[in-house]
Amino acid sequence: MTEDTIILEVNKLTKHFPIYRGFLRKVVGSVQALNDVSFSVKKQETLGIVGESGCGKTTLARVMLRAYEPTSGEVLFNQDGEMINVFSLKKAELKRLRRNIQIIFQDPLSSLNPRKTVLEIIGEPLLIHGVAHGQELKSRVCELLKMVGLSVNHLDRYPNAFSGGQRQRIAIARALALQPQVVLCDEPVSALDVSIQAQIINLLQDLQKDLGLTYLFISHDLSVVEHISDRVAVMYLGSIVELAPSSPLYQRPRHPYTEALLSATPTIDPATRKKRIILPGELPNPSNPPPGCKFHTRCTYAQDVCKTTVPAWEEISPGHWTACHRAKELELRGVGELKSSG
Amino acid sequence: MQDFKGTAQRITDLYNQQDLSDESIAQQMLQSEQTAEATSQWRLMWRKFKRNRTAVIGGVVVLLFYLTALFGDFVAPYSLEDRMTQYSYLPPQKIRFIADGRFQPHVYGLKSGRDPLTLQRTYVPDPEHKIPIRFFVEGSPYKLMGLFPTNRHLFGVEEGIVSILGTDGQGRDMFSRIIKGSQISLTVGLVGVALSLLIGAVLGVASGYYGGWVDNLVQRGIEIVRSFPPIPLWMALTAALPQHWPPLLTYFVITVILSLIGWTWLARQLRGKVLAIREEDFIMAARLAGASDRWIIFRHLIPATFSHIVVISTLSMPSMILAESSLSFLGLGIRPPLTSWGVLLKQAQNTQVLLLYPWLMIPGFFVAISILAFNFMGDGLRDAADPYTV
Amino acid sequence: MLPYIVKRVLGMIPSLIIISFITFFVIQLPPGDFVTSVQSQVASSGGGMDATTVEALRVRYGLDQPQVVQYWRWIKGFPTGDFGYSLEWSAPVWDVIATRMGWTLLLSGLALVFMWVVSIPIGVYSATHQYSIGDNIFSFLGFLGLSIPDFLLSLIWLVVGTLVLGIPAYGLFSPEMADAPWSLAKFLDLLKHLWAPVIIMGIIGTAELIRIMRGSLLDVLNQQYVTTARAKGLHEKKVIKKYAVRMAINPLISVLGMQIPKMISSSIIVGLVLSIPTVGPIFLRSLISQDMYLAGVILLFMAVMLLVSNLLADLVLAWIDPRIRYE
Amino acid sequence: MKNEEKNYLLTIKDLVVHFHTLEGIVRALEGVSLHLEQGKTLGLVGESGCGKSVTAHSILRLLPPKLCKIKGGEILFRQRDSAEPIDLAKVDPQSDLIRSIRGHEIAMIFQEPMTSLAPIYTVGDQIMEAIMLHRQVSPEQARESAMEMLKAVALAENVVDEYPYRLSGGQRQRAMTAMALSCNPSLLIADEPTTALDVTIQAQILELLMSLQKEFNMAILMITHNLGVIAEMADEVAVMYLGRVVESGAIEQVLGNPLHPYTIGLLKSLPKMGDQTNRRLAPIPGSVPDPLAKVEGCPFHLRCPVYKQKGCDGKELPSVVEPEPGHLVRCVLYY
Repeated sequence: MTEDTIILEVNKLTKHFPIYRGFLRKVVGSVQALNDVSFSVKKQETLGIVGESGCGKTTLARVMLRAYEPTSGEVLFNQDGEMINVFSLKKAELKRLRRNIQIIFQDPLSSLNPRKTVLEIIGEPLLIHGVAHGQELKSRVCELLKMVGLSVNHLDRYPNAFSGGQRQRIAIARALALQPQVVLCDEPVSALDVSIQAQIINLLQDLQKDLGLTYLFISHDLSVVEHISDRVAVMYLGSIVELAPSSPLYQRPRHPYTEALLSATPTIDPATRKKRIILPGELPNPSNPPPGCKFHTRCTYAQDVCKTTVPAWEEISPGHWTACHRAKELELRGVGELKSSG
Repeated sequence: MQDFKGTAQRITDLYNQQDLSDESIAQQMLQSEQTAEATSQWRLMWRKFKRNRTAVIGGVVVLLFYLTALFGDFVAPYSLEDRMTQYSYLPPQKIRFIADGRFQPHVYGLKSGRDPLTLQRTYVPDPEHKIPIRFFVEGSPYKLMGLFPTNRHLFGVEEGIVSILGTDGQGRDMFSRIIKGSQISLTVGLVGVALSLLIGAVLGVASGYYGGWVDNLVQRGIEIVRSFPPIPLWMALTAALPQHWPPLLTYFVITVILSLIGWTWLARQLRGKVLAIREEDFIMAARLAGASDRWIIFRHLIPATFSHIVVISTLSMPSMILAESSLSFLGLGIRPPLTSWGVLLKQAQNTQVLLLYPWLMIPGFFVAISILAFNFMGDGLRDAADPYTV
Repeated sequence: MLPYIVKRVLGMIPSLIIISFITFFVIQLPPGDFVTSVQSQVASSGGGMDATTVEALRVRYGLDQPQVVQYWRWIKGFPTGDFGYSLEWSAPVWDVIATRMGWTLLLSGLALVFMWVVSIPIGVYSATHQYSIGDNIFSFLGFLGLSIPDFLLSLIWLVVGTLVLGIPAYGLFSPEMADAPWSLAKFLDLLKHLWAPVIIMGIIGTAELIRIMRGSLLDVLNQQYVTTARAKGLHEKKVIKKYAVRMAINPLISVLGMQIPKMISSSIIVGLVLSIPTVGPIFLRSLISQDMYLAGVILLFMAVMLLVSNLLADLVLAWIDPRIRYE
Repeated sequence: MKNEEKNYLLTIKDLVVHFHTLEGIVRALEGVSLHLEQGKTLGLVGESGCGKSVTAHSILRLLPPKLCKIKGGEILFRQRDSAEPIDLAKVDPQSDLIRSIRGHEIAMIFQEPMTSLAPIYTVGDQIMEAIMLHRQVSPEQARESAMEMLKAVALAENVVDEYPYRLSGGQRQRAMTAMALSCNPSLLIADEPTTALDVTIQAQILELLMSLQKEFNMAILMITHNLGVIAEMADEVAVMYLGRVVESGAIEQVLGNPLHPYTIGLLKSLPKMGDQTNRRLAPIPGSVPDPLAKVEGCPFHLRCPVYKQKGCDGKELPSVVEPEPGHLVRCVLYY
């Protein structure tokens, strides 16, 4: 279904936010939001990124779009067959790039300016890039509205006249206005009720099919990510700990954290109450992460080596990457097994 | 009871079959959802403001005050320097409306004499001598709004004196002077706020939007300015104005001094608002769509802060008016021959004079009413300014 | 807590230096100096001064020195309690202002107490009875209080007190008591004179505090932990007192730092109108006569008072709110 | 409604609650009926605005009295030492009676662990306060019990002297639970207790609640929008839509064999984890109507895929039927 050309490549991306203190704003430490994150996204696929709050997934999206400058690393984008580094672009080039990569935010309330009409909101990117104006702009916006399942009668309304789901549709229309190739979806359905969530997921899937979009889909909800993604990356404390096509990742995880996440996610199958793996403790402070494998403080399988040595990022089977010292020896349980053992 | 499982299966099938393509969803949504009418920010604000009755009253009073000030020469029966020495320290006259059984506003003529003990001049109204009040009478010439020369006044008398708020020691009509004084007192606030706004808005928005060292610098500056109590600092600064300066220059420099201190509050408030708005995702969305700083500031930030600027300016008017009148009251502000409410009040500073002629403090009530009106209006505006957070 | 205090106190030093610098600059702003103003006084009373006398005066007062030197001479005595010399009063500045400073602080302090004692109960009532008749009345009175300038209130009091009520509405003592030694009678006489200016000074602040208290309490009443306290089974009164009011009072303390300078400003005007020996009247006089050291010290004192009261407010906040204390 | 003789701990009958806002009347609850057995868990599930939280707050009478009026219905609660249940709907929300029940016999935990504890008092303070309010103990004993409770929720004993802001979200929810359980209530109302937490922490808290339920033999009213949480926790479940319960029954019945079109739609909207068929989701069309609008007939008919079949858009609310024992549904299709 997907072509195999790589459209987006992230190499050893690191972002540390300095912590300032005192009158002279001395740097006293840093929040290590992203550490050596590497992955690549193929054309027209959906790469899911899943993790708990504070794992750095939102920072990842924003650094990739160069909303913040990274501490180190690079993000390469395939622009007409040429891999260009997002961080070395000049202003004008960056503006051109922005037409190709767009974003959808979590909170449809905050992501739409309440003082602008739907026409102004969806038309804004077109105006910024001088693509269309006047009557042409209007007809472009109408097309976009139809595409996301809204009525063209809504053109002159303000965001406060819409429900959460409709607002998210407006946000999607804005993201698609410039006909991007890649859309970063930052928890696009987390703020919505279940029934609305399903509408938006279907919409995103249809749009992907029709327009040949590539998605980077960020969420904390494992079932949503599995549903929509071709491949899934699991993040913990600023690093990717496992990356694999979704089926093997959910059926046979190779990192203890993935196993624990799968186990902790409640499912609606009332026939089987599963045996949970309860992770002890909480997320360590990202400004002072533990040495060695960052997960060792909560890992039930941890050994001495985990406390001292950072595990290597290895391809454990074709397309299945993980960073765990014991990945080869552990028999971890996936979704199916978790259910039946209860 | 029929086969309930069959029914449930039928519903499930309907969900599955129904190819809920987006178009059909849109159709259904149009049927099932009531969407509110298109309402812009300003309409929402106005609707909310209207609901607050005291705020509307405050607004009307403010409007009235400014209109009166604008047409001051017309409304006032006498000019600023019309001295009627034979009527010095005349207490406020009572206006009577009915004469000889019909409506005819008039005042009584006055017989003056001297108190045998204190030797103060006294006035005795003479009920027999009715002086009718005429409207649109001719009086001292002036230029309406500084443009059209005329000598018509809203009301006046053809003989004697009409002085509804009394006169001062030189026989000048307090009412006329208060109205003329409002021109200064109310514009000091306006000019002062405008200047504060200019400084405060630029620095506040810059400080909030750019953050970092710009913010740091502005904040330190504000802290230093604010480490002085305002009134004493104003006093010290205005005391430094040379006595020989022309009054108009003094007036302008005083507004500058007032706004030099007033901007800090404005800047802080705006910075807070900008900081909050800057964090909204729609700003990030615009930036990631390729918008420049200029685009964001002019298309998003300023429109979003505009309503707050209106509110903050309204709410800082009272302190400007108060500061001017306090300073002039102390003799450090506006200097005669220019007249403001504070200048008029200066005569009341002398305890003995005040106790004998208490109506000299009436200008103070105008200060209070204008401040009250601004406060009411500003309060209503503040509640209405954020129509999106209920 | 102690490190926090030390840190804050040390942090004040640069501000103090900058403030003293600005004060000196502001005081120097008027064209001419004290000697010129003496000159013009002498001239207006028909006399004249020759150039050598003028020069001698300048040298005597150090007015011939460069500004930096004058600043240094002024500032260096401060740590030892030497605040310079009032040219107009021919006395050390400190002697001129000491008792007046005392009265100023007393009046301000009492006004502050008045504000808090009155505003907190009213604020609590208004918030817990939102939109009731009582709340509306208090809100209106609050607006009124906020809008009547202190000089107008003083004037009204002067007229009403003297002409209507027939009680002495000015000064601190009745004439016969002014020079009498301290006694119970004199103290009572003082109280009789004191309450009105205290209320006048406190009224704007009271109105402000009521509004702040009401708003803040309304905010807090919507907080989850208030519901938690109710769900525990606590009595509503206790919920309000222990959870709501206790939290809602924080913004009141933060404005405490702002209230004190306002009190001082107010004491200038009220002192002037009601003939009370606060620093106000001599501050005004020193400004007009360019008695620069006197004016400068008073201005500086007021600025320091502001700094100190902000510090105190912060300390109190840190003391009652653990979140600040441990930062 | 057959089992009315049964000794339910809590029975809610036809509860109607209206909110009087500036914009108009919000009909938050329009006849909610529930019952909960001693020691069991009832899950109350529905999308935002369906009235599940209002139901919970009504039981303890915590709704603002000026704004919210109980227009009708009963909330029958069986107190520990009395045979006859009392009707909490009729109790004065300021009375001593309701206060002796709050925190003592019915305790509650909330959604926002960050704000549900007062920031200026220590955790211990706030727990001890609850203990001393309902039990005749000295402060020392109360402190002892508080520390025991903290241990029971797997927090360190020294948390007793910590301020809430020093704890993480999960720890605060534990502390909150310790406080709620400190007087051994017979009913715990948990209002979205894990919504603000991450899944791994959510799993910890759910596990904790289940083990404490066994230990203390209390009933739990679990309010959540997360069907998964309900599936794991609850014995019984009631599905709410627009202020009415549309379907209720044992968890296996409702989730395994849903009857109401809304319940079916909800379940069809959820992606199922581990389901490799990659089916397309079948969402419920449209969205929840405006809270100020008055919907007549079946509340769901506006979004129902089978709607208008038997006049469910009429004036009358469909009545409740019981197709199988204990499984109640409010839909005309099952008449």
